[in-house]
Amino acid sequence: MGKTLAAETATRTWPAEGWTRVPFWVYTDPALFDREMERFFYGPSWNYVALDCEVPEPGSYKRSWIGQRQVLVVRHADGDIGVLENRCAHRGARVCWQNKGRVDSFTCPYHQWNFALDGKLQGIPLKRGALGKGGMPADFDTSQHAMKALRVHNEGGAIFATFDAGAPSFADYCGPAMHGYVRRLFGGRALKLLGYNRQLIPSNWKMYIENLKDPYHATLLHSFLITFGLWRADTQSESIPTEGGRHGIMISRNVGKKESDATAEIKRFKSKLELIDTDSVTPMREFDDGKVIGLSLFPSVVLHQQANTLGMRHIIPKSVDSFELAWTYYGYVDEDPALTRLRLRHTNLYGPSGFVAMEDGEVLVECQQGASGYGHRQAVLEMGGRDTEPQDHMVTEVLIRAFYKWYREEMQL
Amino acid sequence: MGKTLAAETATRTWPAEGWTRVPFWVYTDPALFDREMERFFYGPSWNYVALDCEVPEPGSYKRSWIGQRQVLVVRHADGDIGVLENRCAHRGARVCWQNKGRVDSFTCPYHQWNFALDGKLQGIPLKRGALGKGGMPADFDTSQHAMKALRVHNEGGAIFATFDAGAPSFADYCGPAMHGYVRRLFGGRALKLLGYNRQLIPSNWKMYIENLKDPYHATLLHSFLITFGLWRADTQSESIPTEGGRHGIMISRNVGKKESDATAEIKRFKSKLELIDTDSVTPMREFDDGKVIGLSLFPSVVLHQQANTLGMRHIIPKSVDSFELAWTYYGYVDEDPALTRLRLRHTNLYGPSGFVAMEDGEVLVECQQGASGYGHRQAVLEMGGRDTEPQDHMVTEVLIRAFYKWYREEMQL
Amino acid sequence: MGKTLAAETATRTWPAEGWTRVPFWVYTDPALFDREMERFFYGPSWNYVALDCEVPEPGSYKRSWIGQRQVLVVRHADGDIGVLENRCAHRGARVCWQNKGRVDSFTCPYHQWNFALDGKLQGIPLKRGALGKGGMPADFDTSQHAMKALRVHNEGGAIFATFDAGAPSFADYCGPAMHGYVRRLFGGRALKLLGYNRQLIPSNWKMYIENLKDPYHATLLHSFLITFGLWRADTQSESIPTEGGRHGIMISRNVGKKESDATAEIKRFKSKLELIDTDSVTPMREFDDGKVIGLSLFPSVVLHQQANTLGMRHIIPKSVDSFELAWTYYGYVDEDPALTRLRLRHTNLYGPSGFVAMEDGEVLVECQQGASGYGHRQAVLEMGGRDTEPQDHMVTEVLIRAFYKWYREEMQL
Amino acid sequence: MPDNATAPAAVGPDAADSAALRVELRDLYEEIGDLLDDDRVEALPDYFTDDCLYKVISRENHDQGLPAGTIFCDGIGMLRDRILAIRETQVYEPRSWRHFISGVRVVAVEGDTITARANFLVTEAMSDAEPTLFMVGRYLDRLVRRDGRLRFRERLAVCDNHHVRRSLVMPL
Amino acid sequence: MPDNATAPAAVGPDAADSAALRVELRDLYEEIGDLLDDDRVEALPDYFTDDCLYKVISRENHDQGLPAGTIFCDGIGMLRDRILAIRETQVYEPRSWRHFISGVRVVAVEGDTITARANFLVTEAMSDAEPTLFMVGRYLDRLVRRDGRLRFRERLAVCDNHHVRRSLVMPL
Amino acid sequence: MPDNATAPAAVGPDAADSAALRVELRDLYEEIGDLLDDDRVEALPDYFTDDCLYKVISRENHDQGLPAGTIFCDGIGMLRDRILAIRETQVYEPRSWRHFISGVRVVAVEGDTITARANFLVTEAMSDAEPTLFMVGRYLDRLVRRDGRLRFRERLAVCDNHHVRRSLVMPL
Ligand code: FES
Ligand code: FES
Ligand code: FES
Ligand SMILES: [Fe+3]
Ligand SMILES: [Fe+3]
Ligand SMILES: [Fe+3]
Repeated sequence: MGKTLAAETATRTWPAEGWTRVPFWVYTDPALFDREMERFFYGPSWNYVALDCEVPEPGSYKRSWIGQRQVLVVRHADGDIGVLENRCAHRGARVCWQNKGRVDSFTCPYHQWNFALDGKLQGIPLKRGALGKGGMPADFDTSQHAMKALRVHNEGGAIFATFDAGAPSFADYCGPAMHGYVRRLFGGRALKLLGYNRQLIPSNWKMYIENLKDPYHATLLHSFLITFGLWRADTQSESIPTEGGRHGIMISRNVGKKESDATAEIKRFKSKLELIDTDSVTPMREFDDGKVIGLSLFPSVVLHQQANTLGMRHIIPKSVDSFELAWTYYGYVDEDPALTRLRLRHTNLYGPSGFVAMEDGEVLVECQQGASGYGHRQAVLEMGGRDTEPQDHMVTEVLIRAFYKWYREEMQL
Repeated sequence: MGKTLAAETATRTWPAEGWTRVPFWVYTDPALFDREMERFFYGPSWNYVALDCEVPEPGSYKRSWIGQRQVLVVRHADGDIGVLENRCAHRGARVCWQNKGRVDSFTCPYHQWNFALDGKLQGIPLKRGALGKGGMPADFDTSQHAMKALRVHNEGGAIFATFDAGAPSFADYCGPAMHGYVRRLFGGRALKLLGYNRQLIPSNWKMYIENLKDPYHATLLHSFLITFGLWRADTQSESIPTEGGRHGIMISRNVGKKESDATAEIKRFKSKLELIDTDSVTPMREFDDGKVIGLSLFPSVVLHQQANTLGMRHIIPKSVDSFELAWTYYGYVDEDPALTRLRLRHTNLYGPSGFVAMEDGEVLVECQQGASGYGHRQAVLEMGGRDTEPQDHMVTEVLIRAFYKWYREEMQL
Repeated sequence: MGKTLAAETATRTWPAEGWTRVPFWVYTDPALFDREMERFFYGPSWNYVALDCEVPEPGSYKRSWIGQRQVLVVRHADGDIGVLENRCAHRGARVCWQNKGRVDSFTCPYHQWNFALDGKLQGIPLKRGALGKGGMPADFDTSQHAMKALRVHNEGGAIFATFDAGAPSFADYCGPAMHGYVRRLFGGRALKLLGYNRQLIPSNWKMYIENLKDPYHATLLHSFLITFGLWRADTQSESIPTEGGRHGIMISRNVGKKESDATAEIKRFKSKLELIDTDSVTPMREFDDGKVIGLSLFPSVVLHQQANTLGMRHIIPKSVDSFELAWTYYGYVDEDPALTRLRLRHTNLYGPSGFVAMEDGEVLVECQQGASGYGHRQAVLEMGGRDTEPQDHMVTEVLIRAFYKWYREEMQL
Repeated sequence: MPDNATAPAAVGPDAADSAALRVELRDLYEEIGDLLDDDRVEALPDYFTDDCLYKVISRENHDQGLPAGTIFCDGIGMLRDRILAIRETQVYEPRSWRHFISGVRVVAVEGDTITARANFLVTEAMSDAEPTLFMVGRYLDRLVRRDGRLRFRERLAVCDNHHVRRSLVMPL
Repeated sequence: MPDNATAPAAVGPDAADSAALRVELRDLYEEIGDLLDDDRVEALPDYFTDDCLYKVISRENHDQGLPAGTIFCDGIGMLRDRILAIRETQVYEPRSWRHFISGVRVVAVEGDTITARANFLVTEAMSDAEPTLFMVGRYLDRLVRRDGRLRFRERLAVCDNHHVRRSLVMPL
Repeated sequence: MPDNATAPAAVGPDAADSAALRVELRDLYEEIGDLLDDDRVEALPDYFTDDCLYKVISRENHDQGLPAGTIFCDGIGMLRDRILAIRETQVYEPRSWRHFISGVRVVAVEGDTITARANFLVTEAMSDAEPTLFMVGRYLDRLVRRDGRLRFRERLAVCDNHHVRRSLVMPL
């Protein structure tokens, strides 16, 4: 537990060096966390909530999260997808108690108020009382008591929502570069759901944001990636902060196992390591540009395409020092079954047992533990220089610098 | 965890509609919870602590709770019952480490200071030192160092206590209507203890207060009650707020299984459901008025008489988002054993597995979860109109409205 | 959880009686706890961290704690011992993930920055980039990015550290009386590690400080000690507060089983109790002065010598209502194996199952529970009078009075 | 206080505690745990005699000799009614349970009645949360052989839990 | 929904569930738990057939029929590769696990294939913390006899856990 | 590091691990768990030889070869004295324990000495709280047969717990 706000605000001064430093109290202050929820998750941001293939039929729903608020993603009768606050307009009970299902309408268990799929209040039992007594006032206006609906954007099957009526369009929120890469994955092909993985990681959610803006660590930490050439410093790469640092794009290529000058500096490259089942690290070529990609679409999702696995990594902050990371793996309905088979095999890279992701989970926890008690210390972000411009390589922390430049402005720190 | 007080007090404005709305931050703000403990549980309220049959002999004691403070309920040598803070006058250790027992006096385990059953300090080991050295100052006045005793009221075997010397009499605190109904159950017949049930419900304690001021939900949610006619909208009923809304009285009748106009609107009425053992839902007539009753005696207890079960539901807040609900089932010493047998069978309605109470526990948790992250939203209380006057039916939320009218004044919100 | 600071600071007034009273909010206020960490553990105090025999060889390290900060105790190549913050100078990950080990240098797992045993940054992978791109700025000064080292003092094998450059010397911090008794145990003989015990005690850490400044309880509570004459009121004893109350020294003698005038007042003396294996309570004479001793060296350690067991009790606060108590048992390399055997057997007095220490753990928890909800009450400290001068007996609370006199000044309460 | 009235004397390596019976009981206990974990609670009453007493009861009530239980089924009708009520009337959030049984012991064999006991540990997982340690305690049982199968005449699930977290939806 | 496709009919006191087979399976399950607890995961593949399917999978994926797993080994090569990868490439904080197995049951014997299941509860203790209730669930297995020993053709460790706390380092 | 010095070679389907002995040991382990759960700790020493070593020891001490334990009884006298001390001298809040034992294994049989091990999970419930996962670990044992009964010459209860929450009142 961090200190109380009252005790700490006095000492909340960002280091003089600016965005090349990050004070560790950004990971430990509960009051700051609350402000992040308000400004980012509940403010003018577009939050990832689901893939449309998870709610295939009219009436199909799925519970999801935006920050600490639970929402319902629902397929309407017309095929469109809506997002509702999962709470009753009467006395606030969660209306929907299952993670997924299909219904004709929603009935709240407490007093059985009934809501249409779009949230409209359409039934109140005993509205006119019983035995001629009681019931709702004659002037009770049901149209004012719907379940609250959010603004929704469906980008080729990836569903986003915002609580803020004043948020810009999804395209503007992404900006052209990010939007283009999102559409590269969600370009209109029907999606096929392959499954989920979920982790509860006891670290601040921003450490995960940083991890996915840090191509430098990947070429050093992830022995499995490095050894089998799935991500390596000596590969054509790009590190592109966008929208003033809010989002980040990492690009590289799968190049296979080989030694080079760089591997001499990368201790965790294991030249002797040989697999029995080499399919696991031998992707089938899928995208013409030959790229593998990690997109950090602030604040709630990372989209990855690595080897043949495609995934949405939904970031669900739980408290200042923990977040849920929900992985959704998908493919395309019209794809070669052999590709689907490889996608499944390549999921071994990710999730709580993934050859890559497990290490990320482990280091994030160690970073949070390192922050605990040491809020007065600072991280140093000077790899790849001190500026915040896009770079055409991965030996850099530019994405993180750009992010904290933007974060300070938004958070007024 | 809610926000810190400093972060939230600025936004603590009750909705303009007044008592027909409840802002959800009343269930999630830890600072408000602390204020509730001070003003209600530790202030000029009478708190339920035990039944006298739980401490049958001189020296019998039982540990109980008032809010977050543990107390000891003790039978004195003269048969009267006292209530003490369960903490040593020396350095504050809990004096009594068992839930129940019988003693001649209390000895604190730490330094063995000894206290009479009424809390008086009567022994300090090595008070005069050892080998002529040490010990207490000669002027140490043991009469100033008793275990603290509370004011106690014994209403026909139901024991209440208050920390506040300025609290009104128990009768005045109840007011005539509530007092009358309490005496209907505790009219002087000797009590027989049948047992306990205890639940830890992860919701704000006031949600339970509301649940027991909400006859409307009972006729809709509780399929078992409705189907077997133990509580139904189409039955002669009353909903009576008392003492400005502080307490609440719900009255209805057991009418047995039958269909009616109302059951058509009550989806959870199950006309086809038949039990094998019908004793379970066939009460023996016990009270001449034919009523079944739920009394919400603020802040710490609900008294129920339903079918043939009699129970005290002790509300013990643990934190802003959890409370213990301790059920004590009782009968009368002089009653027909066949009635006792039915009481035991009818306890299946209550407790964590009760056909009625289990559903209440479930919806309360869903309400608390619905409040989480959504403190800025509001509940709507317009069933049965918008006023706070007694009503002669159950299709109403008048008891809750009256309660929040009173609560706002007491809490200065 | 206590109240927030904002809610409570208004009521933080020490009782008028002064140091003969302790208000219970000192054990329950999280903001006060934070202040204690800053002023004591991270301020100008010397904190116990390890024994040198735990890190026997160059490169041997051990993780330890000062308050809520984890540190590394490391043996350098020259045999000296250093203490480092266990966090990476780059982005703050814990560098060392094992409790103990031996290394040539430290490599942080995240990006494999490499640090010398004294913390100096000596390697940054891809410092000059890859394929001619990226890497650290040319002017990046590695000498400014070492793992932070603490000031260290090695007192005959007992290792102490401080975060504060302005702290006095260890000798001055102890003062002559305490320093003398520390040197009585750590006088230069090589130490032999016998093992650890660790408890998590759900009470405020100061309750343990008090417990070890409270010889009065020991002669009343600890039946095993009393009965077998290991600690008794009717024995030549001393209770010496030092350095204005910061530290405390308790001295007594092992006198064996016998009855006396005092045992009549000590109910927990069990004259009939006989052991089968009397070695367990029959110490071999070891120190010429015949004393057994408990040293409370504020804030982080109690040193004990009782029967033939020698131990360091490391106090590691975890939150306002819990602390870890880490016991390290040791002997001397050159001692008689028969003495070592007795040391091991006498460890049954201590740790979470110890015949003495188990009772202390139990009463401490009961004191914390007694404080919960009762922060407005006060402990009374008048045994042995009301002053704070050294006393030549154990029927006294003088050490605790002196401590709170000093504490109030330091904490400005 | 040792559990089961006849326990202290009969416990220990004793002729009554035949290895075969213990094996049979272990299988029986695990079979019941399995059907409860597998959402087939309808099969539970088949393991009871018509005049059975089935209670889930706290150690608090049990040790004080108080008769009320958390689940109180006095006869097979009440047990079947309870299952019907769970299925047909109750509203609750979906969750999973797992039973872990250890230490099955024959306490006594007297006439046709076998007195037995075992420890249970039941985990509960809500559909969106991790499993938790839910209910822990001891079965105190009396069984008789009917139609070649062992059936419970009395089963007390005595729970160490001072309180139940949220709700106890299913029999233990 | 009951687990294992063939389960409901075959469960209960049934000829298929021979006592000897159940004993053999219990020993096998505990042997595997023991080798995992004892840091000898290299021995695990020896209990599988070459064409095995080994998955750790959440109840969420399993109940929805979604193929992805937390650990997904389609063939013994992938299982051996995983163990190699854990040993040679992975960075993780040291910890200890303990397996508790209960309710081993034979669900069906069809031809040479034995369908079986059991509950597992695995605790995890970091080197500087208390053990926690880590993973709880049910093994759903298909075994065949090869060279006189039972081997898994399919082992699904279906976890009640909605999420994994931190990381699942080792197979279950 | 695998536990028990002689373990790695002897583990696995081995003649030493006779089915009958394993059954006997399981019964013995559960019998001891039962007597501890049932507040009959006085019976514990009867399962030990006169020259026994009984220790409850953390994995931390055990793995580093450090001799100190949490409970250290070097000979049956110390074991009996400890029980006497618990009963006659110790002040502690009342609580209940339940033992869950899994994975009982014979590691080796050499001469008259049986080396065995098993996992334990012990829950603790204070009289006013829910049960908690208290101590988890592994018994590492050496037994000999005396007067026809197996007795422990050495029992180490090696706990995964880095620390004990509050107090360990009773032997494990
Ligand atoms: S809270 Fe939903 S209907 Fe009342
Ligand atoms: S605290 Fe009770 S006697 Fe000292
Ligand atoms: S955090 Fe240690 S090397 Fe980057
Ligand atoms: Fe990574
Ligand atoms: Fe209800
Ligand atoms: Fe003590």
